[in-house]
Amino acid sequence: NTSDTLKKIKDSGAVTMGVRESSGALSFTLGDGKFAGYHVEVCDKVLRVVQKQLGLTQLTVRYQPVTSQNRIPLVQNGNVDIECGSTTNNATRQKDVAFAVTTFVEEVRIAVKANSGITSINQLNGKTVATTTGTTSVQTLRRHERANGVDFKEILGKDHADSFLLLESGRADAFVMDSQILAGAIAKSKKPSDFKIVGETLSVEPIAIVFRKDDPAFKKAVDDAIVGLMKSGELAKMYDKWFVQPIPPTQTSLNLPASVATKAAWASPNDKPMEDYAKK
Amino acid sequence: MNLDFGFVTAEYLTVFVLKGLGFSLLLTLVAMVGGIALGTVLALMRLSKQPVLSWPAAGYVNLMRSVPLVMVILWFFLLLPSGVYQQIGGQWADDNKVAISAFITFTCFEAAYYSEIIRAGIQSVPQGQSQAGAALGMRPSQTMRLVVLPQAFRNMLPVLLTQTIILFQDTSLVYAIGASDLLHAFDYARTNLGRSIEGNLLAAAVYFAICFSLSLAVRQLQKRIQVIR
Amino acid sequence: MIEIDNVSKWYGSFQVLTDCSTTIQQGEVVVVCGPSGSGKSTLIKTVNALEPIQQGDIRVAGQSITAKGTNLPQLRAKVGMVFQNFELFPHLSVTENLTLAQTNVLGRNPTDATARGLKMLDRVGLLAHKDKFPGQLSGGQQQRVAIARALSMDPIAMLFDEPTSALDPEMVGEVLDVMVQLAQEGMTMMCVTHEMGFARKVSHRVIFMDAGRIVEDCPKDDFFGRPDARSPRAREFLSKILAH
Amino acid sequence: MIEIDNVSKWYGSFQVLTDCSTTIQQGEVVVVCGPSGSGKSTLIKTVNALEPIQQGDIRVAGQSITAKGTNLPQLRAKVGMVFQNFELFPHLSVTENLTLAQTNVLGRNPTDATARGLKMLDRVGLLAHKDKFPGQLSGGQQQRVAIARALSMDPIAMLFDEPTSALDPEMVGEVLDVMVQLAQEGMTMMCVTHEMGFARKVSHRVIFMDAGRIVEDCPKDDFFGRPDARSPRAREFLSKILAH
Amino acid sequence: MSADWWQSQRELWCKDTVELTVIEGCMGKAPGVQTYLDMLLSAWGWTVAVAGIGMAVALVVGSLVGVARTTPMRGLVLLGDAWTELFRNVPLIVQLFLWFFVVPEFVPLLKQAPSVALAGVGLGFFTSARISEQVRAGIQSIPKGQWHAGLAIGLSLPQTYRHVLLPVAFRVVIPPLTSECMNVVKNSAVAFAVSVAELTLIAKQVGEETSQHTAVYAVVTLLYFVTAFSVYLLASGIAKAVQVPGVAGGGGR
Ligand SMILES: Nc1ncnc2c1ncn2[C@@H]1O[C@H](COP(=O)(O)OP(=O)(O)OP(=O)(O)O)[C@@H](O)[C@H]1O
Ligand SMILES: Nc1ncnc2c1ncn2[C@@H]1O[C@H](COP(=O)(O)OP(=O)(O)OP(=O)(O)O)[C@@H](O)[C@H]1O
Ligand SMILES: [Mg+2]
Ligand SMILES: [Mg+2]
Repeated sequence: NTSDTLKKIKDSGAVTMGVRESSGALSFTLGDGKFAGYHVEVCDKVLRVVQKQLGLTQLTVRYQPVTSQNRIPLVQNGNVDIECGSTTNNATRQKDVAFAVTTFVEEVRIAVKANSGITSINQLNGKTVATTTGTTSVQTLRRHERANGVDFKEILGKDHADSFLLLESGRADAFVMDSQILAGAIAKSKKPSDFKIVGETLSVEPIAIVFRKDDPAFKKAVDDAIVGLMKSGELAKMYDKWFVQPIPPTQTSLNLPASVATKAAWASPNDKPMEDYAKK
Repeated sequence: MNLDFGFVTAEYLTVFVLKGLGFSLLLTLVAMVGGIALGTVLALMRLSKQPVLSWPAAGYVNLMRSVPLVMVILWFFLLLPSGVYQQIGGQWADDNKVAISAFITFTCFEAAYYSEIIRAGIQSVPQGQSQAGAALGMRPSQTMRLVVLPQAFRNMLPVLLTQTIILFQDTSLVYAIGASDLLHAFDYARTNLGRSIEGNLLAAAVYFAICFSLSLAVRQLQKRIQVIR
Repeated sequence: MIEIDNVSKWYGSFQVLTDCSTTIQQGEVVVVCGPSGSGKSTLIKTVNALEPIQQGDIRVAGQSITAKGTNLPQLRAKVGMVFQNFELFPHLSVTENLTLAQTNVLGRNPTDATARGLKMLDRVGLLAHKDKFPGQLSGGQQQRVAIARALSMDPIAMLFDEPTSALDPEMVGEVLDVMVQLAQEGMTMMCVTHEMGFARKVSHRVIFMDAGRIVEDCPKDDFFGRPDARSPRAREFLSKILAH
Repeated sequence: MIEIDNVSKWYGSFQVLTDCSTTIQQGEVVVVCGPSGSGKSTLIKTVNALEPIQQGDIRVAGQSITAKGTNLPQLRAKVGMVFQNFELFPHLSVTENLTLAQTNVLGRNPTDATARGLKMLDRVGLLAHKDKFPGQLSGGQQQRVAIARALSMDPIAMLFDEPTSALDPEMVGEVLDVMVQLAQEGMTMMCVTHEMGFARKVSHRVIFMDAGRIVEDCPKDDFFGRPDARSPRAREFLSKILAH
Repeated sequence: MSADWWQSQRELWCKDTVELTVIEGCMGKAPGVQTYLDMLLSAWGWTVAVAGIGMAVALVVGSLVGVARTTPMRGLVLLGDAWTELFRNVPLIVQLFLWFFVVPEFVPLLKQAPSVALAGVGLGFFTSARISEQVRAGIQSIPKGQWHAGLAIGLSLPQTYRHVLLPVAFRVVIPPLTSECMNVVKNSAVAFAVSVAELTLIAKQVGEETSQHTAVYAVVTLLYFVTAFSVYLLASGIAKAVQVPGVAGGGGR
């Protein structure tokens, strides 16, 4: 059976971890094949547990950088065993892959220039709004337009850095994105005080670790390990390390304490998709 | 515009720029050697009078030339199942999937471009030359190997190298499968260090310096070849 | 030695050669002439099967070029050929030009091949140029090297396709001198040329072609000496070519 | 008509022409000959300033080609030139080749230009081919069209650079015939050619060049009739070229 | 293709991008309603627009620069050489970034310029460097005798270019220019980097929203192929139309 990941790991003594080059503090590269971030550390911890469980003296962890386009296919075709990036758990994806229990709940918000006077999405009618190609925020924005009858000029950046540059250079009046991405971009900018995150939460998205579907043994192993981290309070400490303390490579801090929703996910571990959050 | 190049440290240069440059050069080299070899085969197939050889070659070349390279890179990486790497080079290949996929993709893609250049090069050798070879009793394969190809390659060397400079720039597209090439080093400044403009200015300068030197070298070579002729 | 037997050839639907027949004896020198496009080059190239024929047959030293079992490369190696544009290999030095086919086709060892090649180079008076590249030689010199290259293969017959027509007038003489000497030594030769002086001096027979047919095939004395016995087309050609 | 006065020319550090001087009178026909690379083409091209000179001066109908104010295109339009490789414009029909410069340089209206062009085409015997493209004509025909093109501009003199050396031998005659006729009608002509028959028949003077210098410049009767008065280089050249 | 396949494509492309329900007729009719097919077609339009501007700029500028580099004027040659080296030795994606984010800092007017125009012009300049090489080679492949013939009948240098050299040179360079124009179509994919909502950008977005990256990329790859191949067919038609009788390959000798 191809989807017996535990057996595969045991046989080969190696596991391939899908990581992201630049997903804010969740998963990012330090260069030279090294990766770091909240989810990378969570996965590292989880894999140590798995190693112990399998009785392996040694476990080689290979990093495979993935992009939002290829992460799902790569997990499906076996090139990646466990993806530790910033993948939103939603119903469509659940058809293709499996998610671990939610470790982080993302809130989509708005970054603007501090002196712009904008404080809410409703002030953006007729303005240019930047967001990043290949993210769910584009959909969120579109929904908002339809629901509230407002009209944004959307402009899609190639990646978060470009989207932020659109805001910085004045080509866009706002940047709508996951708040941890916004916080990271602002923290790394030359003058963080020029920007601020404002307005209501536009959408709430559970972010989780991904692996192959129909592999209950592996899912159980991963989930148990994570739940262990939640229960022991270790996960909260790790969160603090990445989202509140200064982090590499720039040694700036995001100043983003755990949200109510994130804490709730830790309190009652679950792998519910995004759609279930919206219903509330 | 206030610029801040503070991120350009010795560590940044070695870990990112040199490593990336190394990969870009390696990929260029592999794709050049492999592409020219495969391109020669394709060119010979295309010039063959046998439709069973010329048609598939023409189809392959036209297909590759009509699809963006990024798409080809994505397709090769997605469609090559993980088991294949084990077949190619065992553990080592498994550890270097991205690089191997890039090597294979670029070789196959560039072969289409090289084959067009090589075809033109072969056609630039006057027919009298192959007739002279045949008249001396050489078999067609000997004539091709000893008479036509050496001249063809000499004639097209500058064009082949110019295509290789383009190839070097194209290696930046491996970002699509998460490989770390030279451009990635500057992209890192953009995406992870918050220095977009500086990163791109640096990229422009470094690429220009490298490619311009190469193109000067090619021009020098071209002059030398013209003298021999 | 060379028997051309009712040969016809087509390029697609266009007939280039129509029922051409002639025989060249050992030691005979035959000049082929005729207007441009009349099929002279094509005919001479059919002799060593550089151009395939669709009808008729050609035998060289008794061996048919159309027979199934014939080893064409081997047969070609026995027949030397000299081209209008020399066709030396520009990427090889003079010596390498002379030895390439000897080593690769006849399987001679490099020492023997070089010895043989240089002997022939000396014969055409160019030994001093053995290390040069073709591009560094004048046209006349290149053509003499081309003759030496063909002779290095110890051919039983030589074919010439307008060997002097790409040369500066001053250099025509030096190439013709070499050809005259070859003829006088008894080489079997078939030469496409418009050098009527050469034809008069050393040829035994002249073939005149027009529109793919052999219109005249007669001893040279008849060809030049009895114009009234010639066809109108041949007479017209001769008068044009000898006029200026 | 054409005064060439102490002309020297260099390609980089290589001197192609050294102190060349001669004068061509109205109605005079001068043949220039000499070995390959001796500078014949270069010299003739300096006359209409296609090749710039670094020293000396050339005057055409009294007008200096080196003087600041000279309108070179206008001057060139007055001097017809015929090239070895014809140089018809391959993308234009025969008629368009004939009228292009008339309309664009002389400002003639298309009707006049066509009339004049076709008259000249008729003169070289090719009126029937007026709508063809150059690629569809034989070499001899192309060269005759090239002459007609030059004549359509009503030139005061004509320059020829080896007009027959790229032609099949059979076609040389038809081009020479046109040139002979031109000469006999009194056109001023400067011809680089190795057709000694033509030189004997219609030229007034022969210039012999070697290594960028004018070595001989004498009436044709002297050139051909008194070999002992010639320089050794010219004698050698003549003997080589007339030998075969 | 099987009925299943069509059904799955319908479910992918005919969905409303907000409600995610399949719409009758596959395209949004009510104002503000948009299906993924609508998005795809509009993206194809942007791709064609960027490629079209790119080709126009590349052909015009590339030809001018190529011609300049063959003239006897030293200054023009140097300028042309500099242009060519500058634009061909920096990766396209970096050039577009500079046009979009850096140059406007110095030429504020460009901040108002739409992304499509910037991307098209940037792509055009990049390609013009390559075209200038081909045009130059094409002109230089014309025998020197043709220049001389043009000048000798009294044409001025510009007239010689106009009537003698360029008509032949362009026929000679049609095949490599065709290749370059196909490259423009393919390279237009890079325009997504400067926020033009063309095929590559939309592929990324739709793939993300529908989680059907493979199916989306297949369709987008096909659209690129069709676009590039149309350019090829068009160019072949032009080549045939301008072919001169009696000249092999449509020009030169
Ligand atoms: N590959 C070819 N395809 C079609 N026609 C050809 C080909 N080669 C030669 N021909 C035609 O065959 C005819 C004979 O050509 P060939 O070269 O034998 O003439 P030739 O007598 O040698 O002329 P020349 O004196 O110009 O060398 C010509 O009409 C020529 O156009
Ligand atoms: N563009 C050039 N650059 C350098 N040298 C040149 C150039 N053109 C001609 N030459 C050299 O100038 C010399 C004279 O050339 P030119 O063409 O005038 O000779 P020619 O007498 O016409 O010879 P031919 O009979 O072969 O036509 C030759 O040695 C030639 O190599
Ligand atoms: Mg011939
Ligand atoms: Mg000359």
